[in-house]
Amino acid sequence: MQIPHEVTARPDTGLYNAKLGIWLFLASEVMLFGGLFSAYIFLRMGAEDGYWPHGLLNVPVGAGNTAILIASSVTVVLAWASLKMRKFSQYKLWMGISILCGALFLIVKLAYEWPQKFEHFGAFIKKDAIEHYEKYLGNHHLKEKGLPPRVEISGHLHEVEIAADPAEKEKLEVFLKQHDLEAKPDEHDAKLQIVCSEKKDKDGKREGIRPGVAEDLEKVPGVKLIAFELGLDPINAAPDNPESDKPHFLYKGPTETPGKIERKDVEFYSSFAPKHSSYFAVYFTITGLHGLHVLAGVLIMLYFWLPIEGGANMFKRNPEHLANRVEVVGLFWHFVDLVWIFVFPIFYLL
Amino acid sequence: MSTAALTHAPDDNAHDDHHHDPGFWQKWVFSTDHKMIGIQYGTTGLAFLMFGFMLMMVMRWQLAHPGEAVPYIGGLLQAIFGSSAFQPDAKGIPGVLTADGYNSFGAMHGTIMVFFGIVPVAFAAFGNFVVPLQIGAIDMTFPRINMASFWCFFISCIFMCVSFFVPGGAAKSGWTSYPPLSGIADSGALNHFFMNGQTLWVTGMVFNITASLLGSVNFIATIIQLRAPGMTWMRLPFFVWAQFVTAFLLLLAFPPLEAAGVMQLMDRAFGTSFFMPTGLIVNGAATHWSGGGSPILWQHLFWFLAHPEVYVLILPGIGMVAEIIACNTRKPLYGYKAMVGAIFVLGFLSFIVWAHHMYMTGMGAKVSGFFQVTTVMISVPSVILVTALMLSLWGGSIRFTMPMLFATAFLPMFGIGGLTGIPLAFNAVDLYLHDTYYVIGHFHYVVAPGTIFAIFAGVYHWYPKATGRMLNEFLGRLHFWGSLIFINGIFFPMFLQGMAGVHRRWFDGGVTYEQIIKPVIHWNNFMSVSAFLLGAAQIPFIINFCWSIWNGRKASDNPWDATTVEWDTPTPPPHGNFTKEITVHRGPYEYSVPGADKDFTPQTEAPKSDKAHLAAPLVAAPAH
Amino acid sequence: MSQAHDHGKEITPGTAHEPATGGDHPHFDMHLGLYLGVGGFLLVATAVTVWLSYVDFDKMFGGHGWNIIIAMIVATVKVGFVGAIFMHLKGEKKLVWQFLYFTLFFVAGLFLLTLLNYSDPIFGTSHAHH
Amino acid sequence: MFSINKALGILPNASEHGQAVDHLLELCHWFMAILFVGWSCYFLYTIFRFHKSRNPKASYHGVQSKASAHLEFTVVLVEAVLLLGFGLPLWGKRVTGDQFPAEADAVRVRAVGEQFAWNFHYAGADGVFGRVHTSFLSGSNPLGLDPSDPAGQDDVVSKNDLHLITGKPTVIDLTSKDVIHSFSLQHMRMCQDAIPGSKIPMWFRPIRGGEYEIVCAQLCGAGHYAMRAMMKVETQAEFDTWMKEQASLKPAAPAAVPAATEPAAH
Ligand code: HEA
Ligand code: HEA
Ligand code: CUA
Ligand SMILES: [Cu+2]
Repeated sequence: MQIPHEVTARPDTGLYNAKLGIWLFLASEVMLFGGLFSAYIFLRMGAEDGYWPHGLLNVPVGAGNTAILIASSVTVVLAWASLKMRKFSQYKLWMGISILCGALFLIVKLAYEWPQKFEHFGAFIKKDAIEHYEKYLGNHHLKEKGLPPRVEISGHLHEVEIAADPAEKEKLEVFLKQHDLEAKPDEHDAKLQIVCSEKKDKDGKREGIRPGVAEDLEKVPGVKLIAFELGLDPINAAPDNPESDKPHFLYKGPTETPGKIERKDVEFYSSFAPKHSSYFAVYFTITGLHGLHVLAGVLIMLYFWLPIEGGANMFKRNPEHLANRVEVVGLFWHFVDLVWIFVFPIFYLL
Repeated sequence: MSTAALTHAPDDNAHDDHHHDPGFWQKWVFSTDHKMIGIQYGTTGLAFLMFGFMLMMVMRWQLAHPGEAVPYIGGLLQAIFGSSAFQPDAKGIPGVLTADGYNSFGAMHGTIMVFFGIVPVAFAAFGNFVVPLQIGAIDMTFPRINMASFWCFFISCIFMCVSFFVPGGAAKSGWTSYPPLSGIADSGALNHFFMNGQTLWVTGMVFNITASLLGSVNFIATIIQLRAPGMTWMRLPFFVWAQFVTAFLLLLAFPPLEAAGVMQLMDRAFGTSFFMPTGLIVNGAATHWSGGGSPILWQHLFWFLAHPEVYVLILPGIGMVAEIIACNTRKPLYGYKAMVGAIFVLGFLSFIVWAHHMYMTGMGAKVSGFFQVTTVMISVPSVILVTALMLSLWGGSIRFTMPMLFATAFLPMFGIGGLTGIPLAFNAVDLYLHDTYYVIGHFHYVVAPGTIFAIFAGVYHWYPKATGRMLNEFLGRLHFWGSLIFINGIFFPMFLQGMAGVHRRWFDGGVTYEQIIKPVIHWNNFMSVSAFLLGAAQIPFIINFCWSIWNGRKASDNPWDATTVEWDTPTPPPHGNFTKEITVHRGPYEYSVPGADKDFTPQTEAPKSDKAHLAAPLVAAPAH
Repeated sequence: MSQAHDHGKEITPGTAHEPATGGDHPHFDMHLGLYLGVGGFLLVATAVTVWLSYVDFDKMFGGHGWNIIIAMIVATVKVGFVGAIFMHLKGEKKLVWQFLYFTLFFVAGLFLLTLLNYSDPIFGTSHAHH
Repeated sequence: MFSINKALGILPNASEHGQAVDHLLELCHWFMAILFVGWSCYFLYTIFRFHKSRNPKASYHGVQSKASAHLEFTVVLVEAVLLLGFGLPLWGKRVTGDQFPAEADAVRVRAVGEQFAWNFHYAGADGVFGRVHTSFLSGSNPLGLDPSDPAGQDDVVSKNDLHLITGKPTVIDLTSKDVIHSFSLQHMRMCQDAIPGSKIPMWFRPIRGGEYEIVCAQLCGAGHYAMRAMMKVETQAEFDTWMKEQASLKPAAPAAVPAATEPAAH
């Protein structure tokens, strides 16, 4: 039993089955990403001044990843064209490069870009406390220049100041131990206040506390967060510096300039995780879903590259069929590339 | 992922099928045969229809007897669903539905009926079983994707079923799952971050949507690529057209809800605030969301799917009814081409009416006006479809076989449901009727005595093809008259209650609202009794369905003397469907052709002479 | 274009069948340059996008959101090339284009109508988003 | 005259624009009834007349007349009239700015939904609403009125008890603390969602005094079914007395109660 039009086109449509299928599938993908992008627009338009961050992502890395995807798109077409010309070794080469590019893209994303975000700490300041933090926010300066105000202070979390109920101290100690944190009594009020910071590394440099730990700390019974101490991001370290009015081209990590924020002045704080703000929510959702597509593409291309039946070995039996399959996965791959072409400016540049 | 399946779909598996019979697993479970997948979808879907109905019967008991334990099975229910859904009454008798339990059952009734009952049966089951046969194809274009679709659906079923048994019970924010309610439901420290009703609901929906997408790609590709020689577009049976448009609705409307589902999953599992606005105060305490999201965004994305979805619920039904009417009036459909046009217009318009569910969210004058206009417009193609079906009866020689009984009853029932949609379309009027039982009555008339009747009609019509046996007529008639009478007994009073201001999702049947409920409270009991009797009327059907598989009267290959191609196969059709080359020579409904020797001329029958050929004006349309 | 040669005839199932594509070789060779050229163009366009994002167009033209509009125009041009050349939409079958037309129509609807929600609220409505 | 609305048991109307709404609904119902009855007669006749026992041989050509085209055209026409003649103008009147009552001659109320009650907030004698902020919320200060704001001192707050004045336009600003509720005044033919994070006004002019139930028309949790409030439409004099009463009943200052002691009503 053989389904018709698997390899050759049906005359009245001019398409073979899988090609028709992939275009239908891509139509639904357009609607899927369309839904996500319209959510992006909806949330961004609704965001108040200061709540939509700019320039937090690493532009050169993002641009590099864009280039990687574009290159892989070129190589996928070349792989297909090679098959059409029945040049098998060229096909293996181009397809191999495409796979590597896809994998590289994922590695950059998962091993570098995302983890960096999770280390970062940001706190939105309550409206009525914004004035107190003028030295980190520089809103007077921004107002003079006609720029939107800042409401967030960010950087690396170095210390958390807590007040602990002596009766529940045991639970706190267990928690600190579990998270490999050190507690030292605060000099002002040795009885209750504790300042905890993570152990220093070999070179004696302070690594900082993972922001998630601060959130968990708040859930420990009897513990109340008093303040955060950070190594500030460049914009908060020197808010009046005109350099900071615009996003930097090259990413600049947090400085060693210390900053202190009182918990009671904070509306919401977290690491730069999805829950941090609408921006990161959309950023992680779209890039995550896009990443899943890249992963799928890589796996399928690998399947057609490996010398197995249904994969590259098909060349001997029915090269046209293999070419069709590669064309189809190519279409998918270009679509993934195409989504990224929008993602890059939207999240990295604007 | 699905591209993987798309690209290495069919070819290789095909060869081995030739040589040996597939084993048990391959034949019955991991089958790639469209007929088996259709049957799998059908039985799962029917089971869910029954389950959804049972949930509703429990709810109807509560509406009629608020605070009283469910008789006979109360203890059992409490043992099964746990103490979040059922509590003992004052005297300690177990089995009183709680408010949370009621909301949970209501949300799951809606979800199950729509996404796990009607769509799997009307679209996936009948579509899978009938469409390839009707267009003369040996299978779907992508048989393995077809199988993947079913198993993806099956996974979603598991999520939904499991969700009843996690602490806190199944999702309880309505089938619409509006945030922030759905965001705060079952969340927080006391609940598992994943194993809670609402999260399982969203996850299940994501799988369900994926299954539908895989299915719809397959349907469209099959109808475009695998029509038999001579099966031109205008020779397609109307059912195939209905499935074609439905598949497009699913393909393009579902992804935005998938996006929304992913976002809600993010909100629930990773604490994002896509749909959570700033500054929520729940039970007097501030919440732990960053805020900045919009609950309205969910509504837009949800209804962008859910309006086209309601046509997904009805179009396959209309398609089946059209087939059955043509066959049992023994004459061609009236206005076949106009119907095809209308169904396309309907599909198209259904994408731009969604906000008529959101008139009271505070949309602006222009937006609201726009949706009001499109909503009124969409009734026009519906009227064309109904009119064509009604006029098709004229001049027929109507045989009231079982399928025909249900198909004829479908017409006025759908009429009532559709007509009551008209006042809702006008936004000023909808502000009065919104969320009342008038709306509940409106859509149940369309889906219950509408689509469910169409499904029943379809089951009676194609059961012989699938099993080789006829269903019993006597039990069938019992089923029909019971269903027709009692279903109206449930749903007609809803309009009276709705006009009187009774609102939906009232767990106590409205007794809190003394003023509003007083004149209409007596209906509660009447409707509930009707619901139980409707349940009883399904028993003959269930018996009939199961008993006839082995004991029914043997069916011939073409028991209804029908013209369409599916009847040109052996009964039941073998793997590969046809035993001969199929070529189509004429339109789908060549019944009672003047001068022909019998009152039906199958599509595949070669023209005997030029004269017979000329006498088939419906074939006139050239290939597309 | 690639299917131009096999009108009508079906491949017999399972046989190793080599359609007569031999004549097409130069045809594909010709395209190699094109593919590389487009790839190069896309890389340059990426650099341009980055550069444009550091130019303050709002100051230049007055108004609001110019940078977004310009970046989207550049992205659309890039996507156009990917679609036309890599996905060979240029010269693609009518059917594929039909799918695309109405898909794009519906996404556009999805975008516009959610946007309208902000541009046209009932008087006096306010959304406190933070 | 016979009215289908009445036969179906519609609630009495108590607002000015409600008359137009009812009129439109009545027209719709007539249109639907005529279509349904007409089709039903045809339908019953057809299935009787063309039963196979009475008509053993079907006609291949069936209906030949153009009746269906005329019928469909009529339906379109009637719908167009309903839409252009009634629906759109009515809606236009409801939502264009120039119809919106001037602040001076309207009763202004803020309504804040919460699980599961409605809080109403009147500006009091000075006509200025006091400042509200979530940080002041407590069981006894369900609106979060700022105790230090002088404008708020004379404000009147009531729970589930809305008072309006016959004949005077009313503007209600709706919002919610927790989830979406919907403020449905069936007798006023009005319904508007209360959405957390948004403030949305609705307006109407009550024309008939009486006591009416207010329904929450959006699923909002386990207590949704019991989120009932009452609306009293009364004379100016009655209204003033009620206001005075409320003002005198008020505890000295909401701030006297420490914040967040008791949770909001459950
Ligand atoms: C299959 C399902 C289905 C179908 C086909 C329809 C069809 C229509 N629906 Fe319905 N609708 C729902 C399912 C459906 N709906 C559901 C599920 C909801 C509620 C969701 C929720 O809130 O939970 C809903 C809610 C709903 C609302 C929102 C109400 C509210 O929440 O306030 C509105 C408002 O405009 C509306 C309008 C319409 C209109 C104008 C049609 C039109 O398409 C109807 C056109 C049809 C006709 C005009 C009939 C033609 C018939 C004749 C001409 C006569 C025939 C007579 C005889 C045979 C005797 N529907
Ligand atoms: C397709 C959709 C569908 C269908 C078919 C039904 C069918 C029915 N519904 Fe439901 N309903 C909804 C969709 C549907 N409903 C939705 C979306 C809601 C809103 C939920 C919400 O508030 O969020 C709702 C809400 C709803 C309410 C309002 C609850 C409330 O707001 O408080 C009520 C009240 O009576 C109700 C009743 C019924 C009844 C009595 C049926 C009966 O017609 C059921 C009849 C069923 C059958 C006749 C099935 C028979 C089949 C078998 C027995 C199978 C046999 C099996 C084998 C042979 C294997 N439904
Ligand atoms: Cu509040 Cu329902
Ligand atoms: Cu709708």
